[in-house]
Amino acid sequence: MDKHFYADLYRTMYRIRTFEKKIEEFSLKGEIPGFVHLYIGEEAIATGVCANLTHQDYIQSTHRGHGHTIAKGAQTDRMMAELFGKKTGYCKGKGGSMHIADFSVGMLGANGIVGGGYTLATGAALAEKIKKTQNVSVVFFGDGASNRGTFHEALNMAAAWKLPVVFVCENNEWASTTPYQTTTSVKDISVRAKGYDVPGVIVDGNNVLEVYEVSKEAIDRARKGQGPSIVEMKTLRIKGHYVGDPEMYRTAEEVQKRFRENDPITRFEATLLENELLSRKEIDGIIREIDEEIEAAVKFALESPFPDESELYDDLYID
Amino acid sequence: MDKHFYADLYRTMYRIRTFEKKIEEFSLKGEIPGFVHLYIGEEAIATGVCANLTHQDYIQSTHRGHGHTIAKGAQTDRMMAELFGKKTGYCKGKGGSMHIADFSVGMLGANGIVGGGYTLATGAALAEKIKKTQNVSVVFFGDGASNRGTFHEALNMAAAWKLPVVFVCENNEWASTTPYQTTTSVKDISVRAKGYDVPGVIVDGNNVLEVYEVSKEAIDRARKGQGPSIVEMKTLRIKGHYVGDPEMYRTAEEVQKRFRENDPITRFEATLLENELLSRKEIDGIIREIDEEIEAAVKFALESPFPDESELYDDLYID
Amino acid sequence: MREITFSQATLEAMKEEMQRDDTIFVMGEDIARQGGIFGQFKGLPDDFGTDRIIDTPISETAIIGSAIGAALAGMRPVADMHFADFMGITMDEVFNQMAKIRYMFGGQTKIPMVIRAPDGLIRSGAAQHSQSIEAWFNNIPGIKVVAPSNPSDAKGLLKAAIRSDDPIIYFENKDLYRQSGPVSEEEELLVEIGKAKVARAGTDVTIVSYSVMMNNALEAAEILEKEGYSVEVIDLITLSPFDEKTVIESVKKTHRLLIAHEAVKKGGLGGEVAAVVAEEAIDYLDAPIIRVGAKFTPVPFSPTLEEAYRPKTHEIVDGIRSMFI
Amino acid sequence: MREITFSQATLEAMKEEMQRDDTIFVMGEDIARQGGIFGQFKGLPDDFGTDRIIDTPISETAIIGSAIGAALAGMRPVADMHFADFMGITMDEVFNQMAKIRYMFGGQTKIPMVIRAPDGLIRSGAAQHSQSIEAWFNNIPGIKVVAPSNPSDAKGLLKAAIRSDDPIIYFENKDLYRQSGPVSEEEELLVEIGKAKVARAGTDVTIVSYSVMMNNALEAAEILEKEGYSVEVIDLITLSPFDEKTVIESVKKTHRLLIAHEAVKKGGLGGEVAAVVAEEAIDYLDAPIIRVGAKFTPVPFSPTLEEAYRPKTHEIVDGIRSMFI
Ligand SMILES: Cc1ncc(C[n+]2csc(CCOP(=O)(O)OP(=O)(O)O)c2C)c(N)n1
Ligand SMILES: Cc1ncc(C[n+]2csc(CCOP(=O)(O)OP(=O)(O)O)c2C)c(N)n1
Ligand SMILES: [Mg+2]
Ligand SMILES: [Mg+2]
Repeated sequence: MDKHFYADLYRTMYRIRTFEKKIEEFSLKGEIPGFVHLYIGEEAIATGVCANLTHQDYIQSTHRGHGHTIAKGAQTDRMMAELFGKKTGYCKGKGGSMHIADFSVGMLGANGIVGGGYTLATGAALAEKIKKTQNVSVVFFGDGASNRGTFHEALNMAAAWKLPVVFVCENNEWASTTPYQTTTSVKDISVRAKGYDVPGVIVDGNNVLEVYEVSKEAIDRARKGQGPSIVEMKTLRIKGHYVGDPEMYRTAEEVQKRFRENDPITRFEATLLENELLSRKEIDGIIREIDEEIEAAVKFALESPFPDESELYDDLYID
Repeated sequence: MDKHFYADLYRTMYRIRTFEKKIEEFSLKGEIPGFVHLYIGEEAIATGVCANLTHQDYIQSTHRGHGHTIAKGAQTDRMMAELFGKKTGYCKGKGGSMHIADFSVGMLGANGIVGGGYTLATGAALAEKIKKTQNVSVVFFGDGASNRGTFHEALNMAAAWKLPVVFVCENNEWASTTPYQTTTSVKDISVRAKGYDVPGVIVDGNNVLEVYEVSKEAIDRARKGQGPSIVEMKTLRIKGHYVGDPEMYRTAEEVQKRFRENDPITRFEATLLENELLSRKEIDGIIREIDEEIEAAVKFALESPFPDESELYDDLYID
Repeated sequence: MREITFSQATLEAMKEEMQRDDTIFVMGEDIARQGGIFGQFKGLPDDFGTDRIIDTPISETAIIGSAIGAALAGMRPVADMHFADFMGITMDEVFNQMAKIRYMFGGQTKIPMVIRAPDGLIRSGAAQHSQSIEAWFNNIPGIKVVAPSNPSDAKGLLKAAIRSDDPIIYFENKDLYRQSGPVSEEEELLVEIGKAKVARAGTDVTIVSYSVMMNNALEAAEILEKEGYSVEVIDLITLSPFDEKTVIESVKKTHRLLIAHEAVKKGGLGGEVAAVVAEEAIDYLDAPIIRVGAKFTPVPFSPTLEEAYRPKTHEIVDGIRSMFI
Repeated sequence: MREITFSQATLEAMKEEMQRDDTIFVMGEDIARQGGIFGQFKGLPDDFGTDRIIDTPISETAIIGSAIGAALAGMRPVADMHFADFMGITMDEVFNQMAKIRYMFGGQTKIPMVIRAPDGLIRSGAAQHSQSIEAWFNNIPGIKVVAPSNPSDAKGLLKAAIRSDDPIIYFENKDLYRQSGPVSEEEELLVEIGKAKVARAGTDVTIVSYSVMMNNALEAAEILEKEGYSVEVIDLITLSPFDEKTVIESVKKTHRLLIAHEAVKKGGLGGEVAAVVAEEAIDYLDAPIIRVGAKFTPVPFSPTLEEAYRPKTHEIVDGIRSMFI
């Protein structure tokens, strides 16, 4: 792996973090409308997984989808504009945080329906199989989402037909206010792989290199026509479920402590420096670059117009 | 086990077989309206499982539900009347074959929706848990039904909360025209138990004593508050999917051959005689008794009136 | 009379009924630890324990299906849907099981359960968290559908729904939760299911509405009153099967009808109300029937578009004015 | 012209379109080995292989969801629902994904897919295998809903649906499959989506109908013709959004309207048709609007009750007669 590889991983993670911090700030100020779910603390997952994908590959995302969208290659200015509800956003302001998508890079959409993405990703994989390409499709899902029936229907279909789709579980221990273990019959979501005769593996989801390596295996397997896998990323939801969540169901100290010890960006930075993969200067360069990019994205969003009422009926039907 | 136990098992299996043959006859003649799915060849399953249940326990059945209904203790005359669409039937003619039920014996209903019963059975089990009784609930389901999302949602909920419900899979190798292995990612449905951290066992579904013993363990476990299990009964669908199925997707000879070798009633009869558990005479007595019962049931059904048009709105709302 | 919020009113209803009858329990996502996204279950676990206030997995088919099964086993479950938008997931359980079990089994059993479904627009909730889908259920025999428009009815109607032996869908509008209003402290505050209410009497025109749109209907009536029109406003309360008699009687008196709801106009409940009147009382009508409802698009995210989508008071006012030209 | 059955007509449509465009594929339960429960897919695997005619697991959410996903990846999927009754299972995929994806993503993509849904009464199919549920979808923007009433339209409409870039639900009535009728052999037999057809011209009264109930409508028209009434019969063909213009123009001419469908009357599509006319053309009406539809109960099993439930030709005839008293 060369410098660019590491720099790209770092850049993506830091881009997500910086984007999310801005979103949090403007959301708390009430300038971003609607529900916003932040990806802070889980950046290594989207980054490491998507580093294995091209724009011809697909991802299906969740309600917590900004990180996936960025990692798949979307531009932060058009994303920011979308979140502000502006006409220049990816969805012309019709989608917002829970419905952001960039089809030009194979990002098939965030989804406000928890567990809504499994079957769609499976269908995209089916399409690629019928078309006989090597493209794959990845579906991100939470621990909570793993209890939706769509998980079962999609994974069984994908496994029975050996479709090129990878199921990436972001086990952040919480589903909204509910600790996943109180509603989920297994500790490791990945053991569910056994019920479909597919591989299921556990990954430290806060270690971007491990995420990259292990998801690479699953993705390569899919590309080779060997079917789906479950890759379970162990992580923790650092922020409230949504911006503004009073989080009365857990203690902030505990969460902050674990975050300090296990921030995926801090950890990666340490690895980079320790192993002399990137220099401090190089890292600072990236930080500067991204800070500027995100500032520009905010400016773009703020200066963009809201959609006009006359656009209401646009994009409803084609024919 | 005393004589009565064996006699009861034999009686139930033979009652189901005789009932089904009559149904087939009248259905082919066009005298029984609607879709009819026969349980011939699978009698050992309902019989062996329900021998562990009281009328305070519940079962949820399928589209192929006559056997379950009989095994749970319903009367064949009122069943027959229901299948003929008569007013004296269990459902006053409103339900028919796919919607037969006898709540007085804990038979909560056949179901025209494949996989529709899992969550209902789980709910009945939840109720018993809240009420702190020892009653259990059993859901029968096919190999084909095992791919419905409701399987996953119900079993996870039942396992997470240790509800007293047993999942009995009737793996008869076929889901309508489709061999289950072409659409199901695992050979043994029971391995799916691993994804919920519950026991999953395989049983020779054409051996009524084995069915009884193994389902007893699962049912006792549920009664003791230790949660759900999957019990997979291996069997074969002998008849067409429904009465009138041209069965163009498989060869009748192969099926008949396997049936001859593995008819659960013939096998049980041999066991009974070999081990001197019942005498030939005793068996013949049961046969005579049941033949008469079913003739009487047919007579009852034929002589009963159809519901009157004026009953259309009955039983829609209570308040 | 004391004033409490709509949300508190539903909370009181739950408490009183759960105290009265221990076969009642509630289940849904994030209701126990958090008390519901809108505070509508707050504190219930303290009174009734987590055996009766149950946080479920994200498994909507199991939530509704197991509520049905529990009802079959003698309980009176209340199932919370989190957002009405998620009811699509459970439609099979709702329309093929819950609605039909009693009927198709010939009355052998009953399904005394309530589905609570928070619906309607909420500031930029967007396409999947803002919908009003009540119209689907009008075509489904075997269910009753209700929707209160104020705190007092919210309480009385929820109590009545819980006591009913029929399966009931209780749509509660998300924007109404914070709204306050007088609610009697009388324990037997019950709103009759199946009966509409004349919320404001008038003689020149009838507005039929329900849920959050009642605010607009009453506001429109005020505005029109000042212009000299006497407006009768009917709150349907029960949406399916709805109280045809009260609507028809009103129209026979006023000779004019406007129906307003927040749901999409096309294919909405307004069509059914209009059709009943066009069948039963067309000769009494002195003007076209007018329907006011949301535009025929998914709910857009951006505030400007959401505002364009939303049905508004002035549409009611303009509609009625046009009837008198 | 040669006569073929409705079922064969759909088969021809599939064949011709699949030959023309290799991004089209079909999936559903029991369609490849068996050819569909009504023979509507018979022989297709011989022509197109089991890569394009796919037997699925009993996983309705995955069938519809993966069709949507495949559409996003550039295919034109046709998903068979086996029985329309099972669409409840997939409602979330249908209304929260299929209907909204193009709109909520700002037109970035399209969903050129067709859901084929066999509906309607079939001899004692009972509560869960007999339903007509089209009314639900009228309130859902982003989908188009069509339903042919004869073999020729079955073919032309299915071809048009497959070619459309919008997501379409194609309801095909189970009782119509065996019905024969003339079907042109012209390859470009296409029925325009969004447009109703005057199936029979008349001047005294308009019947609006669709799907299997068109048989009753035309039969009623014959009967009434003999009594001296000139009956115009409109076949909606597209049920959502339906062709309001053709309906309104007809009513403006005939001054009388009856709507007939096999679905439950209450909350049915007839309400929407009636409401549009009551809004747009009430002054032209010389009689109450009448709706004919099934009774407000789940579909009962027993033949006597099923017959009582079913809407009948004589109800149309009697309804129209009553308009002239
Ligand atoms: C079908 C559905 N049910 C419920 C919700 C409400 N909801 C939104 S996010 C969420 C928790 C999701 O938890 P998880 O899948 O673990 O993802 P995380 O938020 O932890 O990333 C819930 C219950 C929803 N949006 N969709
Ligand atoms: C939800 C649903 N999908 C499809 C069907 C149609 N259908 C009825 S029975 C059946 C096959 C069921 O197979 P299995 O579960 O193995 O039960 P078996 O018939 O073998 O007893 C199918 C596809 C249905 N009734 N319900
Ligand atoms: Mg989580
Ligand atoms: Mg089977």
